[in-house]
Amino acid sequence: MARIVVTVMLKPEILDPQGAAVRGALGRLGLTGVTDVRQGKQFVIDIDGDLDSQREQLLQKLAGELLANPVIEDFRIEEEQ
Amino acid sequence: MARIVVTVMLKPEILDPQGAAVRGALGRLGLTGVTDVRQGKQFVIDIDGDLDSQREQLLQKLAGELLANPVIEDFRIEEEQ
Amino acid sequence: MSTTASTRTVDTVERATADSQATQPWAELGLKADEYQRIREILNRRPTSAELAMYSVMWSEHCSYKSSKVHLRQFGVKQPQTDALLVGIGENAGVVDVGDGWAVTFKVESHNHPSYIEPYQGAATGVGGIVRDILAMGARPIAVMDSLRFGAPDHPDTPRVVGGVVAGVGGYGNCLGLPNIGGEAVFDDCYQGNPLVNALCVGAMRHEDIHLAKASGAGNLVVLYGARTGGDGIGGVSVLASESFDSTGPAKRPAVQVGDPFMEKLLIECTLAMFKAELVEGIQDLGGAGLSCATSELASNGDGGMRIHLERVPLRDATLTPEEILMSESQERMMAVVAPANIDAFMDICRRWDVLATVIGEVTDSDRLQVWWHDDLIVDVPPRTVAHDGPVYERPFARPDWLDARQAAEPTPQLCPRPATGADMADALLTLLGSANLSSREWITSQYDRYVLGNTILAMPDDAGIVRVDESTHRGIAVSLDCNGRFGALDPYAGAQLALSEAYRNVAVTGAMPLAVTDCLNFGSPEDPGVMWQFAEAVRGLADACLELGTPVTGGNVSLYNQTADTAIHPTPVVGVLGVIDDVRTRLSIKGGRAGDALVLLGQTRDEIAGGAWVSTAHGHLGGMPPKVDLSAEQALAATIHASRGFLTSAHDISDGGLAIALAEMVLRNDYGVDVTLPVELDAFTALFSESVARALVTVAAADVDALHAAAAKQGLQCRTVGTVTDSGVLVIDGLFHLTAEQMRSPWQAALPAIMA
Amino acid sequence: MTAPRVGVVTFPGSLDDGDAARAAGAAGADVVRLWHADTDISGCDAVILPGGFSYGDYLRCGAIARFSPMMAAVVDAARDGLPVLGICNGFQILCESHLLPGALIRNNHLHFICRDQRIRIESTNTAWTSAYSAGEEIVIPVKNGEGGFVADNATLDMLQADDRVVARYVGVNPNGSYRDIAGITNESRTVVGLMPHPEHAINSLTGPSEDGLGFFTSVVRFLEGAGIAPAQVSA
Ligand SMILES: Nc1ncnc2c1ncn2[C@@H]1O[C@H](COP(=O)(O)OP(=O)(O)O)[C@@H](O)[C@H]1O
Ligand SMILES: [Mg+2]
Repeated sequence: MARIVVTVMLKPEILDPQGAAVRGALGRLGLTGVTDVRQGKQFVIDIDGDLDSQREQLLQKLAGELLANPVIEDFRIEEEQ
Repeated sequence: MARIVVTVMLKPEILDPQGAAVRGALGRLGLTGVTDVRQGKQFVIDIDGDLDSQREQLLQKLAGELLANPVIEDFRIEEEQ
Repeated sequence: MSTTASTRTVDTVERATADSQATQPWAELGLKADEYQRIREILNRRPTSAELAMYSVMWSEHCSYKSSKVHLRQFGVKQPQTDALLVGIGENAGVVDVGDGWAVTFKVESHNHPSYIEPYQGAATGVGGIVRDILAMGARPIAVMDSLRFGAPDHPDTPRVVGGVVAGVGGYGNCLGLPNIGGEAVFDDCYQGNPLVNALCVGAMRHEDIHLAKASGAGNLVVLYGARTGGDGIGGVSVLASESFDSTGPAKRPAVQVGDPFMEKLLIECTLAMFKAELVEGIQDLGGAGLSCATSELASNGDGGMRIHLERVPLRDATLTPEEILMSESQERMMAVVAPANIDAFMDICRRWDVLATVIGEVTDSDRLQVWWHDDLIVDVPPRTVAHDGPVYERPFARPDWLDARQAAEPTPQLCPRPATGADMADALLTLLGSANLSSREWITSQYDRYVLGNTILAMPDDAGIVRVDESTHRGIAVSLDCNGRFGALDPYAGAQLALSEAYRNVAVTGAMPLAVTDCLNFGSPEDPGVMWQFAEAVRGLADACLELGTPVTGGNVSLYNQTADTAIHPTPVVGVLGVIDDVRTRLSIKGGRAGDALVLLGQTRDEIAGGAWVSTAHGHLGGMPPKVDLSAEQALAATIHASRGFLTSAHDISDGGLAIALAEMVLRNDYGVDVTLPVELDAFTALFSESVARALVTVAAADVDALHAAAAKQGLQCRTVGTVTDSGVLVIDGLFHLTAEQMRSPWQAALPAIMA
Repeated sequence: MTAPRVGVVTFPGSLDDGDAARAAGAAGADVVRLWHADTDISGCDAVILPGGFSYGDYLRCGAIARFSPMMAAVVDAARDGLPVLGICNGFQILCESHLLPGALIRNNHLHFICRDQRIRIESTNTAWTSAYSAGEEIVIPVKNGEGGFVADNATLDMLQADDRVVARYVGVNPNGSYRDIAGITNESRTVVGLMPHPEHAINSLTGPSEDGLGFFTSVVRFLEGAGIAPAQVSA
C-alpha cells in the first residue's frame, strides 16, 4: 500500500487573500518578521498495492487536471515512505 | 531568512467531506485502488532572519490556536532548508 | 492495527441473563441509581451494554426532556382552539394548514454548546439537523432562519465565535440552497461562555404528503441511507467499549461533528423524490442519539416491533463497537420504512443521487425492538420504554431571592439620568444606532443567500421573512424569530410573553395573519431551583399568551445547562411566529412611502424603559419591570394593519430602541426624510425611547388617513398622525433635533465590522 | 415558429437550476432540464449552467462538475457554436473546462457575500447580452464565496482588446475580481460566464429588479435569428 501526497499552491503571481489574512493575523498576535504567507492544499492519497508506472502516469495527469488548476496553481507529488 | 511549513489535517476520526469528494472523482476518472483521501491545508510562512526559540514557541502556540483547531485538526510544523 | 469490533466479544442478552450481577458503568453514562434500577425492572435482568447505551442516551436530558416535560405539557393543555393545526407537539415538527391544500411545517432547535467548541461546525450541523427534522415530515424545506446570541462585543473571544458561527450558518444553508430570511443577533456578557445558536427551518407540502415517524406493517424493510456512520458525538460510551472488551480499547472518538451540506442536499432531493413516488411508509431523521433514537421512536410509534442487523450499518470507522454504532450522531443520515415491493424503486432513486442506502432490518409483528450483531442478540427491549417512557423529574423550583431587588431597581431619572436637551437625545440616538445590538446586521446577513429558489418576498432586514409557497396562487407565509433576554431576566413569565408579542407584531406588520408558534427555550441548569423557576414561569407565560392569541405551539426545543460555573444565561425563550399571507403581492414592509405621505403612529406609548435598549446601552442597567404585556392590543394592531393593507404604503414595528430607532431605520432604508411632531402629553424622551408593546409606524397617502383612523378606531387602537414623509433625507424631530441619513448611517454601519476587525 | 429549446443542467449540488429555468421560460424559451450524468444535450439550442455548489465545491469550484458526461457534450457543442451561459458556479465550470480563460478564486475579503450589485454591460454583442444597450448599468444579485476573477495580464489585455469583457462591477467590487470583471465571453461570443445572478432579478417581487431578464431574452432573440454584430474592437 502506497501513500501519495499532492501539494497544491497558488502561483506566486496570483494574489492569495487567505495567505494575506493569515500573515496579518500572525503579526497582530505578536509574531514579528513574517515577510510572506501562502496558503495551499495538501491531498493525502492512500492506494492499494504499490504505485505502478501506469497508475503513476494517470495520477500525474489528474493532479494537473483535477487536483490543481494550472491556470492559477502549481503542484508537487511525493510518495511517502 | 527561514521558511516554515505548517501542515494542518483533520484528525483521522473526523469526517472529511472534501477528501471524500476527491476520492470519488479520482475513482470516476479511472484511478483504481484508492482506499482513502484526506485533504488538508498547508501554510508556507517566510520569516526574516532565522527562527529563534522564542519565535518558534510563539509559532507553535499560534499554529494550535490560529492555523488549526485542535478539537478537530492535527498540525505539523517543519522548517524548510 | 486495532481489532475490528466484529472480532470482539460482545455483551449479549444471553450473557446479561446469565451473569445478572455484573457491575455496569451506569453512573458514568449519566444514569441515576433509580433509573438504572428501572431499566433492570423493565427487562427483568441487567441491560446488555448496548441496551445500557440506548437507555442512557434516550433518557438523557437532551432526548427525554425529563426536567422540562412536566412544564411543556401546558402547551398541549392550554392549546387554543384552531383548525389550522394538522400535526402537533410530539412529532419531528408541527404542521399547520395554510390554505389551498398547502401545509407548512416549521421548528426551531438549538446547537449551543457545540457552537462554542467549534463555532463553524457547531452552527453548520445545527442547521443541518433542523432541516432534516422538516424533511422528515414530508416537506420540501423552503427557508431557514437563525437566532444568535454572543458574549460582550469587546471580549477577545467574541470575534472567533461570531465569525465561525455566521460562516457556519451561511456555509451550510447556502450550500443546501435554502434562502435565509431572517433571525436575530444579540450581544450580552451573559452569553460569553454560552453562545446561543438557534436555527429554524420552514418546509411546505400538500396536505396529503404529510409523513410521520412510525414503523408499521410487519415485513416492511428498515433502510438507513445517507452518510456512513462514524464515531461522531459518542465520547460518552467509550467507557462501555473499554468495559465490555478486553482489547486495546477503541480509537479516540470526536467530540465535534463535521457537517457535509453537499450530502444533505443529495439527501433532500432523493428523499423528496421518494415521497413523490410514494415509496415511503414511515421516515425519521437521525439526529441526537442517532440509531438508538430513530429505531426506538419509529418502532414505538408504529404498530409492531423491529429487528435490526447492526453489522449491516455502513461504517466510516471499522473500529466502532455496536454500542457506539447505536449512539453515533453522525450527520446527514435518514431512516425509512419501505414495503418490499418498493425497495428496488427506492434503491434506484438513491443510486440516481449517489446516496448510499442499506436495508438494516425489518418491521416485525412482535412488540420488541431487537438488535442483532452478527448472530448475537444484543438488544431486546419494548421500544416504548426507550423512546417515550423515560424518567420524568419534578425538579424543585423557587423564585430566586435576588429577583425582588432587581425588579425594585426601576431605572428612574435619579438612578439613570435621561437626556434632557434635543442635542442629548440626538446623541443618545446615534449611540444606539452605533451599538452592537441595534446597528446594521449587514456584516452577518450579507453572508447568507436570500435569493435562491426565487420565492423570497421579504428577508433581512425586514421585520419578518416572507416566502411564496405557491407561484400560481401567490400564497405565502411570514415568519419572525424574536426574544429579549433582558426582559426574561426581569420577569421570565412576562419575558416569554413579550418574545411572542414581538414576533407576532413583526409578522403582523407585513399584513400576514399570525397562525402558529415554535419555540426554543434556552436556560441555565435545571438543577438550580432558581433557574427551574424561571423555566417554569417562561413556559407558563408562553402557554397562557398562545392561548390568548389563538396561536398554538406546534413544537420546539429545550436547551438547558447554558451556564458557566454558577452563573446562568438570561432566560432566553426564543419564539418563532408563523403567519399566512394569501397574496404575497399585497405584503407590506418598511420599504415604501413617498414624500407627502402621512407618518402615523399606531398604539399607545407609556413610560417603559426597563430592560430596554437605551437603559442598557447608556447605563448598563438591568432592573425594574419590563414593558406591560398587552396581547389584545397586539391583536388590535394586527387587525388594523390587515384591514388597511390595501392602502398603507409601508409599515414598520416599534421594539428595541423605541420610536427613535424605528424612525431612523425608516429613513436609512428609504433614503427619504421625515418631519415628526412628538405627542405633547408625554415627555420627549419617553416618546422617543420607550419600548411599549403593540406599536407600529405606518405611512399612508394623505387621502387615506381618515380610512386608517377609522380602521384603528374600529379596533380601539390609538392612532395619531405624527408627521410626514419628506424628500429631505433628514430625520427632523420638531423643536428637538435633526439628523441627516448620512450622520446616522456611519455609526450604524461601522459597529459590527469594528467588532469583527 | 416554435420557441427555442434552452437546456438547464442540474449537477449534484446545483441550486439555482430552478431559478434559471424559470427565467428562461419567462423569456419565452422552451425549457429542457438536463441531467449531469446524461451524455447528450437532447437537441437544445442553448444551455445554461446554473449556480450552486456542484459536488459541494469541496475541491475547487467547478473542478469536479467539469468531468461529468453532460459537460463533455456541452463542451463539444459549445465548440461548434452552441450558446452557453454559465452563472456563478456555471462560470467556474466554464473556466475549469477551458471554454473561458482565467479562473475564479476565493473572495479577497474571505467571506461569502450576497448583495444587490450594480454592474455595467460592457459588451452587447454576445449571444446573451444583445437586449441591453452598451454601457447600460443594471442591478442584480451577486452571491459567491469564490467569485474573484483572475488571469494573467496578457489574458486580461486580450479580453479587453477583443471586447470580450461582458460586464464589470460598478461602485463596489464584491470579490476582488481583477479589473472589476463580472463576466466574459469566448472568441465566438456565444459562451458567456457571469458571476452575478440575472436569474434572481426577473421580477421585482422576488428580486432587487427585473434587470436580469435581458440575458435570457437576448439568447431567445439570438436563436430566433437575430445573430450578433461583429466585435467592436476598442481602439
Ligand atoms: N419548548 C418546546 N415547546 C414545544 N414543543 C417542544 C419543545 N421542546 C421540545 N418540544 C417537542 O418535543 C418533541 C421532541 O423534541 P426534539 O427532541 O427537539 O425533537 P427531535 O428529536 O425531532 O429534534 C418535538 O415534537 C418537539 O417539537
Ligand atoms: Mg427529529
